Amino acid sequence: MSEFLIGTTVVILIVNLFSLFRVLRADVRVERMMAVQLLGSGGAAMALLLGIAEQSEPMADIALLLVLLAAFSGSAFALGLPSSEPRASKRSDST
Amino acid sequence: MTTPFDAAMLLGLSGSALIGIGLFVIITHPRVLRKIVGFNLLGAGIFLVFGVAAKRGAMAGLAGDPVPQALVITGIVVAFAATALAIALLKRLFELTGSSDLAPLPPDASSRRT
Amino acid sequence: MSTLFDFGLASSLVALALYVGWARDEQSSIVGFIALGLLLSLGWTRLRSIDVALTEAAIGSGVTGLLLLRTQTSLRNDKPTGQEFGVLAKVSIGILCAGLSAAVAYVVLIPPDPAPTLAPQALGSIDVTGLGNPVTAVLMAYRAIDTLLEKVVLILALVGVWSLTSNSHWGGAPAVPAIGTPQPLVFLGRSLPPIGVLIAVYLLWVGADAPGGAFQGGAVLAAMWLLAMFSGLQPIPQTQSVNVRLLLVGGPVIFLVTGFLGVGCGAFLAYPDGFAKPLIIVIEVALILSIAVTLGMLVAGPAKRGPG
Amino acid sequence: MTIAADLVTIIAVTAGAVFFLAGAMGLLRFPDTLSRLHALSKADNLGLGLIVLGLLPQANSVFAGLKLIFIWMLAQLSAATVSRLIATAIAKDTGS
Repeated sequence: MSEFLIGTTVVILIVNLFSLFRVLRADVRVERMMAVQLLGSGGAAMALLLGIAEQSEPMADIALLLVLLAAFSGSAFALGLPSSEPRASKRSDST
Repeated sequence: MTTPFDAAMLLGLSGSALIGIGLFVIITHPRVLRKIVGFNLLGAGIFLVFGVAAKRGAMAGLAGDPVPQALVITGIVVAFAATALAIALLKRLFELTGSSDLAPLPPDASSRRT
Repeated sequence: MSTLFDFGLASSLVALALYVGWARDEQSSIVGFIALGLLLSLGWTRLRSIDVALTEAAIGSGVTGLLLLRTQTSLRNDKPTGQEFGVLAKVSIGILCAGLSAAVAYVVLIPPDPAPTLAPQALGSIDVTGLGNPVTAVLMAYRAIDTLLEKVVLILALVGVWSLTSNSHWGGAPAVPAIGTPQPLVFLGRSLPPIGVLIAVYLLWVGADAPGGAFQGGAVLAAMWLLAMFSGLQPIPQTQSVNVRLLLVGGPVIFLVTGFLGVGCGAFLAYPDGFAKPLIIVIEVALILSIAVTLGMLVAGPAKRGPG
Repeated sequence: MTIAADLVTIIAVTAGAVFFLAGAMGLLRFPDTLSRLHALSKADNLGLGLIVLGLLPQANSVFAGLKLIFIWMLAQLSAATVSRLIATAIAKDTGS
């Protein structure tokens, strides 16, 4: 069983790396933020699979944090996008 | 160390690669922000090598030597604090001079304030 | 099979690091760095250091990523004159760095036998502390002085950041780009923090016996606080606020007070017999709040508005 | 009983991995950013969901099982909102 789970983890890792490099080389800059989303869910899946395969319960906590922080970084990225920039700087000028 | 290629060795090798890449970026990249990112790469590499030492010190039923692990945890936090300070300095420099350049300022630039 | 996984992970770490160093624009480089942090966190689990993996995910990737992305936004109009090194200089620096990497790799490849370890010593007296997680025991008991000084370093860094405030803004609040926040972000700012706080408390709680602890929990707490602040749902506190300052020094002060009480039982930072675990938990609760506030204020930066 | 549980695990985990693969294919194949985003977030979430489903029979305790479900729900929440954030940003970027 654990061999099967680790094998699946390897598959997901390879698939994720392909997508990762596709997204990071994208022409549209916004698309690059998908990289973090990708590794959030893919990383969580890998952590969960490894955790069950190796009977290590705290691995689920890693998956939890990966998902949580992928969401966090996604919103951090959205905050710094050019479209929201002029409004933000207008505000700091007026104060 | 049952197989020649165990996790500790492979990740230790990528840790040492990260050290070299980080240092190269710090020295050569013209942008200060990228230098700060490079500093974080360098740090990550050093921490990984520490992690290898921790993994190899596994003994007495422990999965790893807890002392280097604890050191790395404090190290990550301190590296973050240093990054935050460096970034505050960089932003201040940018506010005062309108550029994040480390090149010496022309004499009139230091009197210009934003 | 797992060797294959380790190999894929290790090589993708190097590839991502190269991307981070050579990406054309800063934003891509930083996104690559955040992704690298997530992969690195998986790498730490392969080294059986779950505590470090949690810290790396929370601080190394999450909070540092936010800090770098914010900076990149505010430096957008920056045009460095870019005094690049010449090819020859770059090649020689490259050789130097490759040599350094090779030297470290040599050390990794040829480990001392038997590997040096302090694990038996760390385990030897863990029963006295009443803790089940050896890493927490090292952080809070055997090497408590390191942890205390690290908290002091964090506060010193914050003092450094705050000292860059311009005179007219001293004591005021750091600026946030809160206007024009997109609707989904407000939703995330509302729904994520309660979950995150729950996770932070859980990490602190299990930290005594399983991977987790004040640093990991504090970083998650800080991330959630920042999310609420940046989506405009929480006001950013003024740097002159007494509450903020009390929280900042609260952790180290309680740590120090327990330390000096320990002098009564033999040594600085010695915990009295039988009270080690409750004392450590009190310190950790104070630490988690103080770490969260310190990290949050470090990311928020110096005051950009006058006090009022 | 354990054989049945293992069978569920193998089927669901394999299906999850297939969905991850499908997401990557969509990412490589689809021409425009929005459909790529769609492919990625849908497939990854279904993939993670199926893997969670497959791992549930292997969980040691009720608490561990609940944590697995919680992780999946959190991933749903974050993927939905972050995809929307990215999509709005793309719409603004291209001016449509």
